[in-house]
Amino acid sequence: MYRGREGQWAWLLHRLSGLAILAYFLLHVVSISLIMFGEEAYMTVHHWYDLWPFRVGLILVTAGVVYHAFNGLRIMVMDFTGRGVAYQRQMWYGVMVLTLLATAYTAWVNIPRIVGGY
Amino acid sequence: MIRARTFTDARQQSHSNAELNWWIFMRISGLILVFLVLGHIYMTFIQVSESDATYTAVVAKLQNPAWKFYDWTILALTMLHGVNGARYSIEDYVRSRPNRAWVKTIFYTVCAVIFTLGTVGLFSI
Amino acid sequence: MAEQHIPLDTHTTPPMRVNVKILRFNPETDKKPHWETYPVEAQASDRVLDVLNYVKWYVEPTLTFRRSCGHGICGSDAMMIAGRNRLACKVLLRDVVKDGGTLTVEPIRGLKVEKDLLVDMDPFFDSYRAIMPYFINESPPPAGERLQSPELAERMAHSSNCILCACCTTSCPIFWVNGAYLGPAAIVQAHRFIFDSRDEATHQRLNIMNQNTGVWRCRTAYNCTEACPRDIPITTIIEEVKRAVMYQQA
Amino acid sequence: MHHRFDVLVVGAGGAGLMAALYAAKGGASVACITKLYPTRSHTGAAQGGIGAALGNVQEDHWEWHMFDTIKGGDYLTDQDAAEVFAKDIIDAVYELEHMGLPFSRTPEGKIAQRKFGGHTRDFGKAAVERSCYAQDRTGHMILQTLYQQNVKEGTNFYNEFHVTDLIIEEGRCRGLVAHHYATGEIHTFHAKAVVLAAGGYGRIFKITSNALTLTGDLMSIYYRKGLPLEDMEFYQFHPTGLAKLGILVTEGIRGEGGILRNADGERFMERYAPTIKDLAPRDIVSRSIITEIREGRGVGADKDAVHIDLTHLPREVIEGKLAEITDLARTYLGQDPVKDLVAIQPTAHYAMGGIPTDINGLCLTDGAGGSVEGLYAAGEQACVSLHGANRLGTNSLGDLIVFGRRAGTAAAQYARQVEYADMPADPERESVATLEALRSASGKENAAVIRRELQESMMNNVGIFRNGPDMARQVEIIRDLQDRYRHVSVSDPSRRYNSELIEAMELGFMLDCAEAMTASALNRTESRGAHDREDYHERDDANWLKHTMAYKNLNKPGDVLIGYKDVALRGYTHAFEPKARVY
Repeated sequence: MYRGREGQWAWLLHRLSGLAILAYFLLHVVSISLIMFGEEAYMTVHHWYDLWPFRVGLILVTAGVVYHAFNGLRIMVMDFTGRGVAYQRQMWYGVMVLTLLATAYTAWVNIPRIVGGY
Repeated sequence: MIRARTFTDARQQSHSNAELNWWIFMRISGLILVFLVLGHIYMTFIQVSESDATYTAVVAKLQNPAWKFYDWTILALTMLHGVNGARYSIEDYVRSRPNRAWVKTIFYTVCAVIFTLGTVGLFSI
Repeated sequence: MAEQHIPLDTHTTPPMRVNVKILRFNPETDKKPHWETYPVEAQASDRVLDVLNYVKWYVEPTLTFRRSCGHGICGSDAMMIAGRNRLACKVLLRDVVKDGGTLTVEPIRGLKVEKDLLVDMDPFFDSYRAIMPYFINESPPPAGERLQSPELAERMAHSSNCILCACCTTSCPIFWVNGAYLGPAAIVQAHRFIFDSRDEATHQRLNIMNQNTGVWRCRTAYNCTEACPRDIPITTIIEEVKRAVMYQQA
Repeated sequence: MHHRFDVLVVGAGGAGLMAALYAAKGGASVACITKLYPTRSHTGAAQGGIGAALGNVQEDHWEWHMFDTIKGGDYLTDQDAAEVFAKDIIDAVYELEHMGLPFSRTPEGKIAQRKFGGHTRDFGKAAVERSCYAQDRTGHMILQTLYQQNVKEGTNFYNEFHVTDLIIEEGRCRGLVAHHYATGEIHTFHAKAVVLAAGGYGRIFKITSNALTLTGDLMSIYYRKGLPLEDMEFYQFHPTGLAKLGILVTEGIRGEGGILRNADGERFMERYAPTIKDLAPRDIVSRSIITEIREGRGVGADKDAVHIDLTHLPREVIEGKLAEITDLARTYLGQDPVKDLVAIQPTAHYAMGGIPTDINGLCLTDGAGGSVEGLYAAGEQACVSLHGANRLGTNSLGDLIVFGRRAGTAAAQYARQVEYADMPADPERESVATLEALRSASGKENAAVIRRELQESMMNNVGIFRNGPDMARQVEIIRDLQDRYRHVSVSDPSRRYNSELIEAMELGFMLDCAEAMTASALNRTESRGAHDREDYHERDDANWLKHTMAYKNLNKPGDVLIGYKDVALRGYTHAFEPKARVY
């Protein structure tokens, strides 16, 4: 394992979250597009989403999206301003804080629903 | 092989701005998607429960052309952004040219099919 | 025969005991690299290079690595020390290991290991050559120097500082998996000419940087910047080149 | 493996790259053979600058530079070489600039210049800004720039090839033999002309600013053929090496205003060189430092160093113009020049002597004008003799550029005029024999131990202050080490990248250089420039205004024959009478 610092982990997480989001997104598009085959097909698949692993997974997807979004903004600041590179580390910690907050909020909203079963 | 070993190789390979354009596209599309996707997630998953996205609710929402456009923009931009991002990964990790070619072909095909499916689904309502 | 144990440096504080764990590989006998550990007594202020030399000279003469100047200017002894790329002559023992601890030393990554800590540098220098690493100005020079303001000279102060040690390129996660990327070092070298007000081949160099193997492969992982023993702000430099390519094409 | 090129250059430092570049520009097919990778050469360690009378900052003339060089060399400098040098270097510096070298600049955009030890205006009146610099990494920039130009010219590089033998027959050099580090194979290189530019041999000393690879290989190979080495007794100790490590601290640090202080905080150079104080030539400053240390005014745990004080300089100067050395002091000593005094001590630095050459780099075989056809030398390896008994700071980089260029040009010119001379039937025979002898030696001696004993004894007995009895003892020590060297064992049997074999071979070269140096130093019963004898304290122009030529006695191992060569006391247009050397 190369002992890289923040930048390496920021890059790795960005790449992994991106690939994960893409995988989720492709599934999501497939499942939504079942809508054209009528209500029954759509709802059959859609009910799976009520299963708790999917609900928890959705929280993780949210976390991934939030990280990818904010780290993407960090990358843009780095790319288009000279100053951004100098503060990349601080910005990454900012991204992590935002990600954690957003994930916590999502979890806080969704966990009662998961536990409550609706 | 994309390897430039001499200046001549490099020059031969540098005739297009494709990589530059993609690089810019990733940033612009990313910036737009930040708002669109976070909005989408908030509206469909956080504000309401995912289980509320019933057939009726989705169909009702998509009757509105504005939402149709909103969702299709997400679909198209995410598709391009995501597929290009995955292409970066493939080019980084799949080193042999033949392997890279068929991995890319399969991947692009799958994505194109799904994109078509999504578009048709969106506009068939 | 001289004494078996020769402390590296005996003049100040009591020595520290360190286990030096080296990833070794002999192409003539080994199929794969393997770890070997050598207990060493040394001063905290010794360089890692001193420790390697000690092992080579008095314990295991077959240990092979490159070294020359011994103070971070020639760039021969780039290796992965305690998990990071550094020059063995520019790292003091006290900064990477505690008394009684273990210090790992491995070859730099992404280049073929030829023997022990020594790697094949040719692909690295090939990338260097690909960026036209030489000053180009075909107009006849004046009798004296070509004038250049201190401010313009300052623009290349960082990139001209590169010693081609390969610490940056071989710390790049993209270069590890795909040697087709020219790598940070080659981009730094290109920057030195692109931002030289006297050079006339800016356009050609930006074209090279604009290809698939050039700057766009940089994913800003910052390992290069962290690894550079000359403190060159490499990522900043690569970003400057990216912007220069963008503005040129705009 | 057999190769053939018009011109071969051995060494890829400043002199070698310059020679290769000019040989290529002269239309020759050129190969550069280096035991490292090209940008690894020790030219890169030179920090301060390259002296040339451009007059960008202050009025300056090449005649002043010529005078300073001769006076700095304690009048042992060949004045024709000094004149050619002082004139040529101006043009050569502009040429480096035209090759893209990123010099520091004056506000008007010209090449910036600063003061340096021994460089004066108006024949010694006051210090002058003559050193053209690129921050404090001038050597690094020169090395990079010249390598870049060679890439442009398409020079063939043979990296990590150790030259093991020169092929000289019937007074003509026909090529050379080299060991390929990567494969262990012996390659022969057939050539019309060969330029030797493989650098110095500072590693024979314990404390040195020299790279681990500077082991005098080519000097020794030349010397083993019964050919002379000139002025080997003159070895420069740079006054400011980082304490214990010997890593070079540029003289530019004093050029920018740094002050040497002893344990009492006294600016002791005021006593030794009242006019130019800390900017006196290196030999004088080194001796002053050692005198202070001997008289108990040293600093540090062992009281064997003195301080260099920069704390009165602005932070921008220290971190800008002296960035390199600031970094070194912080890295290795944990001392920050901005607020701390940095501990320094003299360090073995530069060989004034070497392979004798004429003004075009042609290698000489005696003091009477004999030469080896087709063999040239330049840089620290060579003795033109530009530096005489002591080199001035910045003149080493100047030497590389001016005489590297002349040697390359002369080699290409010679190559155009002649056909290839035949190689002997088995040119590699001796090299193979030497290497096989090392590989198969059955002895128990460890090369590293012998090397360490050589380095320590040379430091003690043939260091900054010398005397007859110590040096006579050193002659015996070297003989003893040479005997033990014959029993060195190489335990690594591998062919590929056998660094143990290479180090053992290099030790043999180092022993030869030490032998020639000690014999030359013992023979010269006077003090001149860097050669300072406690038992012969005065300069003796009546008997010793001549160059030493040391020959290996091929009939008696360990014995050195001494000859002499006249000093050129006139240049082409100027001549400077030897005078007492005070600053």
